[in-house]
Amino acid sequence: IGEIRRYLRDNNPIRVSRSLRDVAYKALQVRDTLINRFNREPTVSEIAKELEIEREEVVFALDAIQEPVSLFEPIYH
Amino acid sequence: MENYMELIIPSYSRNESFARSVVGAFLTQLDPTLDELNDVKTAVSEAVTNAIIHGYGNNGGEIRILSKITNNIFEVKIIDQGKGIEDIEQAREPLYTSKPEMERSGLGFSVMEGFMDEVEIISKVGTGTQITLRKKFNSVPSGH
Amino acid sequence: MENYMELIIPSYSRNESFARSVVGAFLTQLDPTLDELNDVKTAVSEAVTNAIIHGYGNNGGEIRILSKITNNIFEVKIIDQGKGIEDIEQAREPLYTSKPEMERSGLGFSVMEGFMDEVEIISKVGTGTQITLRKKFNSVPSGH
Ligand SMILES: Nc1ncnc2c1ncn2[C@@H]1O[C@H](COP(=O)(O)OP(=O)(O)O)[C@@H](O)[C@H]1O
Ligand SMILES: Nc1ncnc2c1ncn2[C@@H]1O[C@H](COP(=O)(O)OP(=O)(O)O)[C@@H](O)[C@H]1O
Ligand SMILES: [Mg+2]
Ligand SMILES: [Mg+2]
Repeated sequence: IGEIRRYLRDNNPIRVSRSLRDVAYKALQVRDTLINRFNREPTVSEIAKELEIEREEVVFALDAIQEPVSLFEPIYH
Repeated sequence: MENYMELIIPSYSRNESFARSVVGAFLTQLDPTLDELNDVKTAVSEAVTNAIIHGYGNNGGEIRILSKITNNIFEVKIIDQGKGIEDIEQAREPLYTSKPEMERSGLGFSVMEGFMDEVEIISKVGTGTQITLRKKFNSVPSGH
Repeated sequence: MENYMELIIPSYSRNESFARSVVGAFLTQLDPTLDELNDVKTAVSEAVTNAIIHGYGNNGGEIRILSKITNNIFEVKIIDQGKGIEDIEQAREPLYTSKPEMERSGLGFSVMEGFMDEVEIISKVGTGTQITLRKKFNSVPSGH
Protein backbone atom coordinates (compact mmCIF):
# COMPACT_ATOMS: atom_id res chain seq x y z
CA ILE A 1 0.00 0.00 0.00
CA GLY A 2 2.88 2.33 0.79
CA GLU A 3 4.26 1.71 -2.69
CA ILE A 4 0.95 2.51 -4.31
CA ARG A 5 0.56 5.62 -2.23
CA ARG A 6 4.01 6.80 -3.24
CA TYR A 7 3.25 6.04 -6.88
CA LEU A 8 0.05 8.04 -6.73
CA ARG A 9 1.81 10.86 -4.98
CA ASP A 10 4.55 11.04 -7.57
CA ASN A 11 2.35 10.64 -10.59
CA ASN A 12 -0.95 12.16 -9.76
CA PRO A 13 -0.30 15.16 -7.60
CA ILE A 14 -3.56 17.06 -7.36
CA ARG A 15 -2.64 20.65 -6.72
CA VAL A 16 -4.43 22.47 -3.96
CA SER A 17 -5.35 25.33 -6.29
CA ARG A 18 -7.33 22.86 -8.43
CA SER A 19 -8.92 21.09 -5.51
CA LEU A 20 -9.99 24.35 -3.85
CA ARG A 21 -11.78 25.36 -7.03
CA ASP A 22 -13.56 22.01 -7.14
CA VAL A 23 -14.67 22.39 -3.53
CA ALA A 24 -15.86 25.94 -4.19
CA TYR A 25 -18.03 24.94 -7.15
CA LYS A 26 -19.47 22.05 -5.14
CA ALA A 27 -20.20 24.44 -2.26
CA LEU A 28 -22.15 26.71 -4.60
CA GLN A 29 -24.12 23.73 -5.95
CA VAL A 30 -24.87 22.55 -2.43
CA ARG A 31 -26.02 26.02 -1.53
CA ASP A 32 -28.63 25.89 -4.32
CA THR A 33 -29.75 22.44 -3.25
CA LEU A 34 -30.16 23.59 0.34
CA ILE A 35 -32.04 26.75 -0.64
CA ASN A 36 -34.59 24.49 -2.31
CA ARG A 37 -34.69 22.11 0.63
CA PHE A 38 -34.96 24.71 3.43
CA ASN A 39 -36.62 27.56 1.54
CA ARG A 40 -34.02 29.93 2.95
CA GLU A 41 -30.32 30.70 2.67
CA PRO A 42 -28.28 27.89 4.19
CA THR A 43 -25.54 28.78 6.66
CA VAL A 44 -21.87 28.05 6.12
CA SER A 45 -22.01 25.18 8.63
CA GLU A 46 -24.89 23.58 6.81
CA ILE A 47 -22.96 23.71 3.54
CA ALA A 48 -19.84 22.34 5.26
CA LYS A 49 -21.79 19.49 6.81
CA GLU A 50 -23.26 18.51 3.47
CA LEU A 51 -19.79 18.49 1.90
CA GLU A 52 -18.30 16.73 4.93
CA ILE A 53 -15.57 19.34 5.33
CA GLU A 54 -14.82 21.89 8.04
CA ARG A 55 -16.67 25.19 7.87
CA GLU A 56 -13.40 27.15 7.63
CA GLU A 57 -12.53 25.18 4.50
CA VAL A 58 -15.69 26.39 2.78
CA VAL A 59 -14.47 29.97 3.20
CA PHE A 60 -10.95 29.32 1.94
CA ALA A 61 -12.28 27.37 -1.04
CA LEU A 62 -14.76 30.07 -2.04
CA ASP A 63 -12.04 32.68 -1.82
CA ALA A 64 -9.94 30.65 -4.20
CA ILE A 65 -12.43 31.37 -6.99
CA GLN A 66 -12.74 35.04 -6.14
CA GLU A 67 -10.41 37.63 -7.55
CA PRO A 68 -8.41 39.28 -4.78
CA VAL A 69 -9.40 42.79 -5.74
CA SER A 70 -11.19 45.55 -3.96
CA LEU A 71 -14.81 45.89 -5.04
CA PHE A 72 -14.58 48.97 -7.19
CA GLU A 73 -11.12 48.57 -8.56
CA PRO A 74 -10.60 48.13 -12.26
CA ILE A 75 -10.09 44.42 -12.87
CA TYR A 76 -7.14 45.00 -15.16
CA HIS A 77 -3.83 46.09 -13.65
CA MET B 1 -19.79 32.75 23.00
CA GLU B 2 -16.49 34.55 23.40
CA ASN B 3 -13.44 34.22 21.21
CA TYR B 4 -10.78 36.36 19.61
CA MET B 5 -7.83 36.19 17.28
CA GLU B 6 -5.00 38.40 16.16
CA LEU B 7 -3.34 38.20 12.77
CA ILE B 8 -0.21 40.07 11.73
CA ILE B 9 0.89 40.18 8.09
CA PRO B 10 3.27 42.28 6.03
CA SER B 11 1.46 44.78 3.83
CA TYR B 12 1.83 42.95 0.52
CA SER B 13 -1.16 43.19 -1.76
CA ARG B 14 -1.19 39.40 -2.14
CA ASN B 15 -1.91 39.17 1.60
CA GLU B 16 -5.17 41.05 1.20
CA SER B 17 -7.11 37.98 0.11
CA PHE B 18 -5.43 35.88 2.79
CA ALA B 19 -6.45 38.35 5.51
CA ARG B 20 -9.99 38.49 4.20
CA SER B 21 -10.29 34.70 4.20
CA VAL B 22 -8.87 34.36 7.70
CA VAL B 23 -11.40 36.82 9.06
CA GLY B 24 -14.13 35.01 7.13
CA ALA B 25 -13.01 31.66 8.57
CA PHE B 26 -13.06 33.13 12.07
CA LEU B 27 -16.58 34.48 11.48
CA THR B 28 -17.90 31.01 10.62
CA GLN B 29 -18.26 30.41 14.37
CA LEU B 30 -21.34 32.63 14.21
CA ASP B 31 -22.62 30.43 11.40
CA PRO B 32 -23.40 33.16 8.85
CA THR B 33 -24.96 32.64 5.43
CA LEU B 34 -22.71 33.07 2.39
CA ASP B 35 -24.18 36.53 1.82
CA GLU B 36 -23.44 37.64 5.37
CA LEU B 37 -19.97 36.19 5.06
CA ASN B 38 -19.36 38.07 1.83
CA ASP B 39 -20.52 41.36 3.32
CA VAL B 40 -17.99 41.13 6.14
CA LYS B 41 -15.22 39.92 3.86
CA THR B 42 -15.85 42.75 1.42
CA ALA B 43 -15.70 45.34 4.20
CA VAL B 44 -12.49 43.82 5.59
CA SER B 45 -11.04 43.74 2.12
CA GLU B 46 -11.62 47.49 1.69
CA ALA B 47 -9.98 48.30 5.03
CA VAL B 48 -6.97 46.07 4.38
CA THR B 49 -6.55 47.45 0.86
CA ASN B 50 -6.60 50.97 2.33
CA ALA B 51 -3.90 50.05 4.85
CA ILE B 52 -1.73 48.65 2.05
CA ILE B 53 -2.28 51.38 -0.52
CA HIS B 54 -2.88 54.52 1.54
CA GLY B 55 -1.34 53.63 4.89
CA TYR B 56 1.93 52.23 3.67
CA GLY B 57 1.97 53.27 0.01
CA ASN B 58 5.06 51.73 -1.42
CA ASN B 59 6.76 51.42 1.95
CA GLY B 60 6.58 48.12 3.72
CA GLY B 61 4.91 47.76 7.09
CA GLU B 62 2.78 45.40 9.14
CA ILE B 63 -0.97 45.18 9.31
CA ARG B 64 -2.60 43.91 12.51
CA ILE B 65 -6.05 42.45 12.40
CA LEU B 66 -7.85 41.87 15.68
CA SER B 67 -11.14 40.10 15.62
CA LYS B 68 -13.46 39.41 18.50
CA ILE B 69 -16.75 37.62 18.98
CA THR B 70 -18.87 38.56 21.98
CA ASN B 71 -22.17 36.71 21.97
CA ASN B 72 -23.57 37.57 18.58
CA ILE B 73 -21.50 40.71 18.00
CA PHE B 74 -18.68 40.39 15.52
CA GLU B 75 -15.90 42.96 15.65
CA VAL B 76 -12.76 43.36 13.57
CA LYS B 77 -10.05 46.00 13.83
CA ILE B 78 -7.64 46.68 10.98
CA ILE B 79 -4.61 48.56 12.23
CA ASP B 80 -1.68 50.07 10.37
CA GLN B 81 1.21 52.24 11.45
CA GLY B 82 1.26 54.07 8.18
CA LYS B 83 0.85 57.69 7.24
CA GLY B 84 -2.54 58.31 8.85
CA ILE B 85 -5.57 60.27 7.66
CA GLU B 86 -5.50 64.06 7.73
CA ASP B 87 -9.22 64.73 7.52
CA ILE B 88 -11.35 61.81 8.66
CA GLU B 89 -14.70 63.45 7.76
CA GLN B 90 -13.49 64.04 4.23
CA ALA B 91 -12.12 60.49 3.95
CA ARG B 92 -15.56 59.11 4.86
CA GLU B 93 -17.27 61.06 2.09
CA PRO B 94 -18.47 58.90 -0.78
CA LEU B 95 -16.27 59.31 -3.86
CA TYR B 96 -13.51 61.14 -2.00
CA THR B 97 -10.10 59.71 -2.78
CA SER B 98 -6.64 61.13 -2.27
CA LYS B 99 -5.37 59.01 -5.16
CA PRO B 100 -7.57 59.79 -8.18
CA GLU B 101 -4.57 59.16 -10.42
CA MET B 102 -4.62 55.50 -9.34
CA GLU B 103 -8.24 55.10 -10.43
CA ARG B 104 -9.39 54.62 -6.86
CA SER B 105 -13.15 54.90 -6.54
CA GLY B 106 -13.31 56.68 -3.20
CA LEU B 107 -16.05 54.26 -2.15
CA GLY B 108 -14.13 52.11 0.35
CA PHE B 109 -15.61 53.67 3.48
CA SER B 110 -19.09 53.77 1.92
CA VAL B 111 -18.82 50.02 1.27
CA MET B 112 -17.71 49.39 4.86
CA GLU B 113 -20.61 51.45 6.15
CA GLY B 114 -23.07 49.75 3.86
CA PHE B 115 -22.03 46.25 4.83
CA MET B 116 -21.37 46.66 8.56
CA ASP B 117 -23.40 48.11 11.43
CA GLU B 118 -20.64 50.34 12.75
CA VAL B 119 -17.45 51.79 11.28
CA GLU B 120 -15.09 53.63 13.61
CA ILE B 121 -12.02 55.43 12.34
CA ILE B 122 -9.18 56.45 14.61
CA SER B 123 -6.20 57.95 12.85
CA LYS B 124 -3.25 60.22 13.48
CA VAL B 125 -1.00 61.62 10.79
CA GLY B 126 2.44 60.02 11.00
CA THR B 127 1.24 57.38 13.49
CA GLY B 128 -1.31 55.24 11.72
CA THR B 129 -4.91 54.24 11.37
CA GLN B 130 -7.25 51.92 13.21
CA ILE B 131 -10.54 50.94 11.61
CA THR B 132 -13.12 49.12 13.73
CA LEU B 133 -15.93 47.29 12.00
CA ARG B 134 -18.86 45.79 13.92
CA LYS B 135 -21.85 43.73 12.95
CA LYS B 136 -24.54 41.96 14.87
CA PHE B 137 -25.59 38.49 13.81
CA ASN B 138 -29.09 37.45 14.72
CA SER B 139 -29.39 34.49 12.47
CA VAL B 140 -30.29 31.42 14.44
CA PRO B 141 -30.37 28.62 11.93
CA SER B 142 -33.54 26.66 12.40
CA GLY B 143 -33.59 22.94 12.92
CA HIS B 144 -30.13 22.26 14.39
CA MET C 1 9.12 34.19 -2.55
CA GLU C 2 9.13 35.64 0.96
CA ASN C 3 6.19 36.04 3.24
CA TYR C 4 5.23 35.55 6.86
CA MET C 5 2.26 35.70 9.19
CA GLU C 6 1.60 35.60 12.90
CA LEU C 7 -1.61 34.32 14.43
CA ILE C 8 -2.55 34.54 18.09
CA ILE C 9 -5.51 32.63 19.50
CA PRO C 10 -6.73 31.65 22.95
CA SER C 11 -6.13 27.98 23.72
CA TYR C 12 -9.68 26.73 23.21
CA SER C 13 -9.96 23.35 21.59
CA ARG C 14 -12.43 24.77 19.06
CA ASN C 15 -9.63 27.01 17.76
CA GLU C 16 -7.56 24.01 16.71
CA SER C 17 -9.35 23.57 13.38
CA PHE C 18 -9.24 27.33 12.78
CA ALA C 19 -5.46 27.44 13.36
CA ARG C 20 -4.90 24.42 11.16
CA SER C 21 -6.89 25.83 8.26
CA VAL C 22 -5.24 29.27 8.52
CA VAL C 23 -1.79 27.68 8.29
CA GLY C 24 -3.07 25.56 5.40
CA ALA C 25 -4.35 28.64 3.60
CA PHE C 26 -1.03 30.40 4.12
CA LEU C 27 0.78 27.40 2.63
CA THR C 28 -1.34 27.45 -0.53
CA GLN C 29 0.97 30.20 -1.79
CA LEU C 30 3.43 27.42 -2.54
CA ASP C 31 0.66 25.58 -4.39
CA PRO C 32 1.35 22.24 -2.73
CA THR C 33 -0.36 19.01 -3.68
CA LEU C 34 -3.34 17.96 -1.58
CA ASP C 35 -1.21 15.32 0.13
CA GLU C 36 1.47 17.83 1.03
CA LEU C 37 -1.14 20.24 2.36
CA ASN C 38 -2.74 17.55 4.49
CA ASP C 39 0.62 16.46 5.86
CA VAL C 40 1.41 19.98 7.05
CA LYS C 41 -2.08 20.50 8.46
CA THR C 42 -1.91 17.23 10.37
CA ALA C 43 1.47 18.13 11.87
CA VAL C 44 0.24 21.60 12.86
CA SER C 45 -2.85 20.08 14.36
CA GLU C 46 -0.77 17.79 16.60
CA ALA C 47 1.39 20.67 17.82
CA VAL C 48 -1.59 22.95 18.50
CA THR C 49 -3.45 20.16 20.29
CA ASN C 50 -0.37 19.58 22.45
CA ALA C 51 -0.22 23.27 23.36
CA ILE C 52 -3.88 23.20 24.35
CA ILE C 53 -3.89 19.91 26.25
CA HIS C 54 -0.39 19.58 27.68
CA GLY C 55 0.86 23.17 27.65
CA TYR C 56 -2.17 24.82 29.20
CA GLY C 57 -4.16 21.87 30.49
CA ASN C 58 -7.32 23.35 31.84
CA ASN C 59 -5.81 26.78 32.33
CA GLY C 60 -6.37 29.36 29.65
CA GLY C 61 -3.51 30.88 27.71
CA GLU C 62 -2.52 32.13 24.29
CA ILE C 63 -1.03 30.18 21.43
CA ARG C 64 1.17 32.02 18.93
CA ILE C 65 1.65 30.60 15.49
CA LEU C 66 4.38 32.07 13.33
CA SER C 67 4.67 30.93 9.77
CA LYS C 68 7.27 31.90 7.22
CA ILE C 69 7.93 31.12 3.59
CA THR C 70 11.47 31.60 2.30
CA ASN C 71 11.76 30.51 -1.32
CA ASN C 72 10.47 26.95 -1.20
CA ILE C 73 11.02 26.39 2.53
CA PHE C 74 7.91 26.43 4.67
CA GLU C 75 8.31 26.97 8.39
CA VAL C 76 5.76 27.16 11.19
CA LYS C 77 6.34 27.73 14.89
CA ILE C 78 3.72 26.83 17.49
CA ILE C 79 4.46 28.61 20.75
CA ASP C 80 2.80 28.34 24.14
CA GLN C 81 3.65 29.77 27.54
CA GLY C 82 2.37 26.75 29.34
CA LYS C 83 3.97 24.27 31.68
CA GLY C 84 6.84 23.15 29.46
CA ILE C 85 8.37 19.71 28.84
CA GLU C 86 10.59 18.13 31.47
CA ASP C 87 12.35 15.55 29.31
CA ILE C 88 12.35 16.41 25.62
CA GLU C 89 14.01 13.17 24.50
CA GLN C 90 11.35 11.15 26.29
CA ALA C 91 8.55 13.30 24.87
CA ARG C 92 9.81 12.59 21.34
CA GLU C 93 9.67 8.83 21.88
CA PRO C 94 6.90 7.09 19.95
CA LEU C 95 4.06 6.05 22.27
CA TYR C 96 5.29 8.12 25.21
CA THR C 97 2.50 10.17 26.76
CA SER C 98 2.29 11.87 30.12
CA LYS C 99 -1.50 11.54 30.00
CA PRO C 100 -2.26 7.85 29.44
CA GLU C 101 -5.46 8.31 31.47
CA MET C 102 -6.75 10.63 28.72
CA GLU C 103 -6.21 7.96 26.09
CA ARG C 104 -3.57 10.00 24.33
CA SER C 105 -1.68 7.95 21.78
CA GLY C 106 1.76 9.38 22.43
CA LEU C 107 2.24 9.60 18.68
CA GLY C 108 2.01 13.36 18.20
CA PHE C 109 5.71 14.00 17.76
CA SER C 110 6.10 10.89 15.60
CA VAL C 111 3.40 12.22 13.29
CA MET C 112 5.11 15.63 13.12
CA GLU C 113 8.41 13.96 12.32
CA GLY C 114 6.85 11.69 9.74
CA PHE C 115 5.10 14.51 7.90
CA MET C 116 7.69 17.29 8.11
CA ASP C 117 11.40 17.49 7.24
CA GLU C 118 12.45 19.00 10.56
CA VAL C 119 10.90 19.16 14.03
CA GLU C 120 12.64 21.32 16.62
CA ILE C 121 11.52 21.38 20.23
CA ILE C 122 12.56 24.14 22.60
CA SER C 123 10.95 23.96 26.02
CA LYS C 124 11.48 25.09 29.57
CA VAL C 125 9.48 23.90 32.54
CA GLY C 126 7.30 26.73 33.83
CA THR C 127 8.06 28.92 30.81
CA GLY C 128 6.61 27.18 27.79
CA THR C 129 7.24 25.32 24.59
CA GLN C 130 8.17 26.29 21.04
CA ILE C 131 7.81 23.73 18.28
CA THR C 132 9.33 24.52 14.89
CA LEU C 133 8.21 22.52 11.88
CA ARG C 134 9.94 22.83 8.51
CA LYS C 135 9.32 21.37 5.12
CA LYS C 136 10.85 21.93 1.72
CA PHE C 137 8.60 22.13 -1.31
CA ASN C 138 10.20 21.24 -4.59
CA SER C 139 7.01 21.02 -6.51
CA VAL C 140 6.90 23.37 -9.44
CA PRO C 141 3.24 24.09 -10.13
CA SER C 142 2.38 23.04 -13.64
CA GLY C 143 0.39 25.14 -16.06
CA HIS C 144 -0.36 28.19 -13.95
N1 LIG D 1 -5.37 53.20 6.31
C1 LIG D 1 -5.33 54.43 5.75
N2 LIG D 1 -4.23 55.20 5.87
C2 LIG D 1 -4.18 56.44 5.32
N3 LIG D 1 -5.19 56.98 4.61
C3 LIG D 1 -6.31 56.27 4.46
C4 LIG D 1 -6.45 54.96 5.01
N4 LIG D 1 -7.69 54.50 4.69
C5 LIG D 1 -8.28 55.48 3.99
N5 LIG D 1 -7.48 56.53 3.83
C6 LIG D 1 -7.81 57.81 3.13
O1 LIG D 1 -9.22 57.85 2.96
C7 LIG D 1 -9.54 58.04 1.57
C8 LIG D 1 -10.86 57.37 1.25
O2 LIG D 1 -10.76 55.96 1.36
P1 LIG D 1 -11.74 55.06 0.49
O3 LIG D 1 -13.13 55.48 0.77
O4 LIG D 1 -11.40 53.63 0.75
O5 LIG D 1 -11.40 55.45 -1.03
P2 LIG D 1 -10.16 55.02 -1.94
O6 LIG D 1 -9.39 53.92 -1.26
O7 LIG D 1 -10.79 54.57 -3.23
O8 LIG D 1 -9.29 56.25 -2.10
C9 LIG D 1 -8.35 57.48 0.83
O9 LIG D 1 -8.23 58.04 -0.48
C10 LIG D 1 -7.21 57.89 1.74
O10 LIG D 1 -6.83 59.25 1.51
N1 LIG E 1 3.22 22.01 24.28
C1 LIG E 1 3.52 21.11 25.24
N2 LIG E 1 3.61 21.50 26.53
C2 LIG E 1 3.90 20.60 27.51
N3 LIG E 1 4.15 19.27 27.28
C3 LIG E 1 4.07 18.84 26.00
C4 LIG E 1 3.75 19.72 24.93
N4 LIG E 1 3.76 19.01 23.79
C5 LIG E 1 4.07 17.75 24.14
N5 LIG E 1 4.26 17.62 25.46
C6 LIG E 1 4.62 16.40 26.20
O1 LIG E 1 5.12 15.44 25.26
C7 LIG E 1 4.36 14.23 25.37
C8 LIG E 1 4.30 13.55 24.02
O2 LIG E 1 3.52 14.30 23.11
P1 LIG E 1 2.77 13.56 21.90
O3 LIG E 1 3.79 12.75 21.16
O4 LIG E 1 2.01 14.56 21.12
O5 LIG E 1 1.80 12.54 22.64
P2 LIG E 1 0.38 12.80 23.36
O6 LIG E 1 -0.09 14.19 23.04
O7 LIG E 1 -0.52 11.76 22.80
O8 LIG E 1 0.63 12.64 24.85
C9 LIG E 1 3.03 14.65 25.94
O9 LIG E 1 2.39 13.57 26.59
C10 LIG E 1 3.44 15.75 26.91
O10 LIG E 1 3.92 15.23 28.12
MG1 LIG F 1 -10.22 52.27 -0.38
MG1 LIG G 1 -0.07 15.05 21.18
